[in-house]
Amino acid sequence: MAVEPKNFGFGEDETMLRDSARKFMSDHCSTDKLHSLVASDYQIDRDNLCLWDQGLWQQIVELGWPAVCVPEANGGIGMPLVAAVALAEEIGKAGFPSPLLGIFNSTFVLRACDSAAAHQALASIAGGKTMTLAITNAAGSWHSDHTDVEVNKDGSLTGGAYFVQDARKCEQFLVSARGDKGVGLYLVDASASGLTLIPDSIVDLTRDQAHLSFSDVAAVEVASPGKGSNAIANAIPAILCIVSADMVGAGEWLLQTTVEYAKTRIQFDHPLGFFQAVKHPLVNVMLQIDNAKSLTYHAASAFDHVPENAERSARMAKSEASDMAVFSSSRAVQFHGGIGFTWECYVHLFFKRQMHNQVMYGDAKYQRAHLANSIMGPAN
Amino acid sequence: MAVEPKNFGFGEDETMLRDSARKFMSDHCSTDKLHSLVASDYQIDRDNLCLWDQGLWQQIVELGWPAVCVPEANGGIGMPLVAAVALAEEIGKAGFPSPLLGIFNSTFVLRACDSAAAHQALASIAGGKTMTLAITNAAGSWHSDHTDVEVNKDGSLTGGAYFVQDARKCEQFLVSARGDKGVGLYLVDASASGLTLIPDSIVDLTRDQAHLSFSDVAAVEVASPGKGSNAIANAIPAILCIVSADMVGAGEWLLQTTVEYAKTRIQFDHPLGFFQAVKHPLVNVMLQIDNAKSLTYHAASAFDHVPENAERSARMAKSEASDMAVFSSSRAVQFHGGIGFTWECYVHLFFKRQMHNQVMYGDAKYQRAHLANSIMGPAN
Amino acid sequence: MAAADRKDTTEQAEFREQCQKWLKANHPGRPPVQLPQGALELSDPAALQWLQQWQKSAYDAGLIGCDYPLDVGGGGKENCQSIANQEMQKAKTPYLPNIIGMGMAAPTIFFHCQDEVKAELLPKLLSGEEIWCQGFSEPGAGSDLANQQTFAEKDGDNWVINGHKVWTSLAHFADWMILLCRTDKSDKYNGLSYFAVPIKAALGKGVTVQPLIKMTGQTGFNEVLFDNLVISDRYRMDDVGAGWKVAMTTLAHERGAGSLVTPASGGMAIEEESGVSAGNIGSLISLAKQQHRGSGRAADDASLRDEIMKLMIRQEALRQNSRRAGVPELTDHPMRIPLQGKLVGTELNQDIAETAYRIEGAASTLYVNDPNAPAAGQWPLAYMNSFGVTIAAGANEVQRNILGERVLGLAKSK
Amino acid sequence: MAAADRKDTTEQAEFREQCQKWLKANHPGRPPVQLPQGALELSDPAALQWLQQWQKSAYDAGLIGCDYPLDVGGGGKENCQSIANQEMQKAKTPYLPNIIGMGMAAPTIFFHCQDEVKAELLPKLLSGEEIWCQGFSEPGAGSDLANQQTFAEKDGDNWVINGHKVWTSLAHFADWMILLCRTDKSDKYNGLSYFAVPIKAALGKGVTVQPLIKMTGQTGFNEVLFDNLVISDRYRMDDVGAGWKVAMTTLAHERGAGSLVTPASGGMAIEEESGVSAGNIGSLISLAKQQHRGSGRAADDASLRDEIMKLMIRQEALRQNSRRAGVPELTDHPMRIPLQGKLVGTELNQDIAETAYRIEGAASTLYVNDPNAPAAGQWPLAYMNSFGVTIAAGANEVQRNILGERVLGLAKSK
Repeated sequence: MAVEPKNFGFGEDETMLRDSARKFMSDHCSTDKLHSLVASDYQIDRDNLCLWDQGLWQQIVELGWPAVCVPEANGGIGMPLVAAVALAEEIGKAGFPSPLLGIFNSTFVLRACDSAAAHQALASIAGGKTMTLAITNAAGSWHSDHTDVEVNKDGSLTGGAYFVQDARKCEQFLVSARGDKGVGLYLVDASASGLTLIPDSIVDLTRDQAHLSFSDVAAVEVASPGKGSNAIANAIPAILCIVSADMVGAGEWLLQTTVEYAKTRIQFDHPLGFFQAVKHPLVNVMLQIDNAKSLTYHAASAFDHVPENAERSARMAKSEASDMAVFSSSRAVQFHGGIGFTWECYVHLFFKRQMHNQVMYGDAKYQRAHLANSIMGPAN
Repeated sequence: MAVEPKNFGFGEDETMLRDSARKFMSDHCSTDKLHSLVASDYQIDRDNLCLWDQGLWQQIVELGWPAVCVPEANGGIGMPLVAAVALAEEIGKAGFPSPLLGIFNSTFVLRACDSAAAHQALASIAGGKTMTLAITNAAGSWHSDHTDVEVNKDGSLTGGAYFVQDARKCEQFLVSARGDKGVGLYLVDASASGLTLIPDSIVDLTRDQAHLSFSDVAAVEVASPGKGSNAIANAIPAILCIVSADMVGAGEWLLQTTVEYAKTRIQFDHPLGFFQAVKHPLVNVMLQIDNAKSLTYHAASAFDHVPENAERSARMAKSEASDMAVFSSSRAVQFHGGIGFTWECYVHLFFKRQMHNQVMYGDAKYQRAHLANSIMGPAN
Repeated sequence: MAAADRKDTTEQAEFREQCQKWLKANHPGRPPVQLPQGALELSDPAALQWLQQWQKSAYDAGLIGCDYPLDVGGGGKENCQSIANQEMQKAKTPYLPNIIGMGMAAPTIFFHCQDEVKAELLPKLLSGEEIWCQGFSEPGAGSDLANQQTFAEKDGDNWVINGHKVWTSLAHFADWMILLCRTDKSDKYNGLSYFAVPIKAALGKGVTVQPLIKMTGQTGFNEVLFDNLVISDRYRMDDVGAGWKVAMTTLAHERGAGSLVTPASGGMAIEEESGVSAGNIGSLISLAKQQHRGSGRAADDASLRDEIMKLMIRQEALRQNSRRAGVPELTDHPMRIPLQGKLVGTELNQDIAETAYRIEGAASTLYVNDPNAPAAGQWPLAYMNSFGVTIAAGANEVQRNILGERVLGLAKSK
Repeated sequence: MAAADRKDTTEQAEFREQCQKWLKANHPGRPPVQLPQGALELSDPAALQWLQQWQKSAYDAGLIGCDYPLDVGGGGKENCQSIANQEMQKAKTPYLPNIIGMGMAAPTIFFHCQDEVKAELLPKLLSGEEIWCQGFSEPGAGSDLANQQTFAEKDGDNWVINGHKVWTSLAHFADWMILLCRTDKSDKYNGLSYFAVPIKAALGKGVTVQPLIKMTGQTGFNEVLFDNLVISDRYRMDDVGAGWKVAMTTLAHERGAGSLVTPASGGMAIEEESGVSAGNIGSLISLAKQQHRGSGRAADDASLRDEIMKLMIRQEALRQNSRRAGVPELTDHPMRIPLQGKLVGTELNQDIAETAYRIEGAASTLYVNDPNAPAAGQWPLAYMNSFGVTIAAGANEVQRNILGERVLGLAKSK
């Protein structure tokens, strides 16, 4: 029987990668810089721009982060999911706008396809190409079998894909589409003719999101109809781990920032943190972050070592991380008081990222409903 | 359109009744006395005795409390439900072991029967006879249509009734039983032949509970088969109000007792209540008690004046009161610290009564499921 | 009506009829411009002007300020404001714009100003011609209100004011500000004094008003800077050093616990399309019936249903608590319910808006100007705005202290 | 096994094999009498005796105290106790009875007693021949541990002790007590000293042990009264006045945050029929499948399912947190996870037991000796008992202070 390593698979390589990412982020992506990049225009009806630091992204590509989980056979680094989780946590802690998470998600879906075209797509990621998933329908369903895109007779795609993450930062889309034998997966070039990208106007300033309209768009099949939904389902635990890790990182930023504020802000002749009405909820935030973090590492480690346990563990992680995302962001604003409610205070950047994250791929309650079905059996 | 009075129907008579009950309880039913009455033997395997003060009960009968909601035509006082609610609240605050709540519940079921036999039964209540409901099956279902008792051809009863409250304090049982046309209601004498009362061994020391076994037991029909379940359903809002009022009273005892302790107990050079980790939860207990209290008065007032709104309002009241019962009792033990965990501290009496109350006639979640069906429509 | 009015006095019953008659004939109809959800969010001068006209006409008809004496511009009646409020709500009128003036400034002026100042200020306040704002909060004085640093120095018959106020709603329109500030640096509580300050007249001459941007991207609050502003001593309220006592009058009325009932109209639906307003559980349920979740609708999810019912019960409890607060026989401590209102109401609204995220799912990412956002993106907006009120006017942590100390009698935490 | 053992040193690997071999041959089997859920609840002398035999045999085999030096009765190994613990758990052995002795007294003795006293006390402690209890709590010193009133007065080479200890688990069986008490009334923290006290020998001669009754109706805790008890100075631990420091050694080990790993066996199912134990979510789920609710089973109620899954997630998180605590690279602050354990574990168990009420419905009213009680009435019992641990050893409110202050670095609340 396969077992997970005690250290969740965080060997020397993974720890070194995590530490170098942490240093890179603190050197290059201060919250100061982030705020001036994405929040310089506060107006609600500002132009819907995709604000990110492409120069920095090029450095990241050169560091090889997008390729960490691409198999060595496809030119990647071939590290386990925990490596991506470690990076996602640092990305979340910096609130960094980038296509990295979409690339990781795509990587794990492609790894589950195991077709020549999928291997080629993985190789393109290793080569520095950006990619994101377009697998959600207009109703926002997270079911691997739900899509509003159809495969035409000639293999081209028609329809719509929604809630596509970091779409404007990506050169390729990995699209789920219904053929006659079920849902397949297709690679589409962002510049393909017949493809229209309509940016969504979203709350989160550190992301971009869009919906895609397909009209006879040329596509490369990476999983044939019927096999695509399986590939997505197999990758779902990895996807849940990655978004959970982002929330863990962002949660830690919110906790540490609020703790610092609670140490310095004086009210009623004491630092805020003296008051148990502040101290105890902050401790509860910490407890939830630790839960979410350990569950995420556990789920990633299960995905790498005991895949049959991965889905349950990942749904547990996403449930806890989502609840934590809501709680950590709400307490950060509340305890920053008036200033926390302003645009100039950086808290809102992470507040919005957390609220975005917590619904992605199913909120806490959604995950628990799945878990209950798996653990308790379906309800009569 | 009927409307509720601003004061919930608490007119002079009701307020006077409430004040006199409050005085009676504080004169005659101190918690000291209660504890020596019901908690003198701590051992789990003590004899299962029915411990109550029958002398005091006779005084209460003479004060006319059991008859408050019996119609004047049946020799009662003919007051509205809020009067019974006011008394139930004082009973709860004293944790008083008595058959009063069962009598009130029976009164409202009988009032909904409107048969000659029901009127006679009401008259017997007005005359001082004790009565309780025996309308719950072995599975503990709260549905008015569920019973494990059958009506025999000759009108006698066979089967079992469960979770009968204060059974050993009562001279008569109002029993729901299934006949050929549905569920009817039957009055059974506690001394009837063929009736066996098996006392349950329960946690709550201020109550007794039993199940009844019927074997061809003679019974008087007060609602014919098919009409009984309607009568129960019509009385359910009143029953929910009465148990909620008991919880409100017990909650207030727990709050006030814990507040007093928090004022005097010194830890870390301050009274406990100085610490927000104690103060704020106690405030939350108070908020919940106020919610439960106002919702209960509202539901009772609706029952008396706008009956079509009574069920919704009563389910809201029971939901809030049940949640409050759990929270108020848990915080009382926790904040009393070590001493609160002992038998000698009176808190456990009310803790146990609250936990008993909160499940009776459906816990908070059960009430909300009903409410959702009524307000949002059934789930698909 | 019948039963609800049973307890009206003769004066109240007559007045109620008069209100009903006038409202029937004089409801202002729909506004020509879009209104925000509440007066504190007003930013369009045209919207303000239209609402000021409505307040003026209701004032002229005797529906506003009716419990104030005649000589300060009131109606000289007794216990009639609540009647007028009930009737204005029933008639689904627009809200009144001078909300801080009526709810906080007016009772404070009435109880603490000299008679001629009352007669000068109150008529135009009640009529809505002059808008008022409140200068309590400062960067270093949030929930710790007594920590005021804005300083007023005596200079003959005048005072010279320097300092920095924040979170001043409506300051961008306001003629006047009620100002709490320090006049003695050696005593935290007894070193405070309280003034009425004519700020509009001094814009650019000692007073600067600039907007603060909320996390939502909206403006609404302001900061107000005082740079050697000179005002007359006649606008001081009560004694020098009595500012804390005066502020308690303001706060008691803000919490609905003062002796004067605040004029309040409202009830007109604002956002007819989305129906979103904090506290609107009906629209939450409609949303749940529209939004997809799993393989059904959000409204089919039993666990979400449970959550929505919890919110509805809390909302009904709030309503029934305020009903019970009006029946002295049914409350043990007169402040027990009134002091809960702000705490309970603001947390409920926050939780309602937060629940909308679970109902909207992926679509909760969409903001107000996205054409596909459910309920026009108002729910994420409402959620963020809900923090404004759980923080403001004494953060809810402080509200719990107040309840624990004043109502339960527990030891002071500070 | 394979991967879990990958990191064993050679010594550890050998020792593990030795443990496995011995346990296979020497598992004590099922007890002849019923055991309570944990050692602290022991009341039947026959049960104690059987467990003492088990501890003695495991001690003789080298599985207990193996990390203590040979000269104090230990095994003289390094980092082997955790190996023995793992193997004993895997072998589903009974628990060890001398739990306070091993977890709290032994490391305190080891770090703070004179060498000859260590050699006198530790062998019989580790072997379980002498049972230990702890005298920290007093009526006036609950969570505020430093507020000790029990007083020890110097009398030549002896100390005379007077006072009143409460909540002393196992005192009715104990040979020894670790005692924190006051030796100087003028200094709260520096006026404390710490002793090992031979209480059984002094029963009726200066020491009285009487049971305290829990709200459940069970005994288990005791109060211990000292009336001019005389003990030798040799049993003082560390300096006079150093009691607070010594107590910190005890508490650190109690919280699993000390340098010595506490011997621990266990894993044997106790209540095979009901399967109820705080923390057993599996049995909660079985219960939900058996109990009726509405027109279906409790297990069909989506909202209850959600609640049960929340508990299961918390339980898994607790497990994964303690796994992560063993990987230094994955924790920022070494005490961040260890200091959470008591708080999180006890609240989880309380919430699990509370959820059982909702599953059992009306039947939750039935207590342990009712033949119809679901799960033999163990759930209401477990719920009430859960408060023992959310209160004991520093109420959970104090645990949150500790985390906020020591880990997050927030200002002290006291």
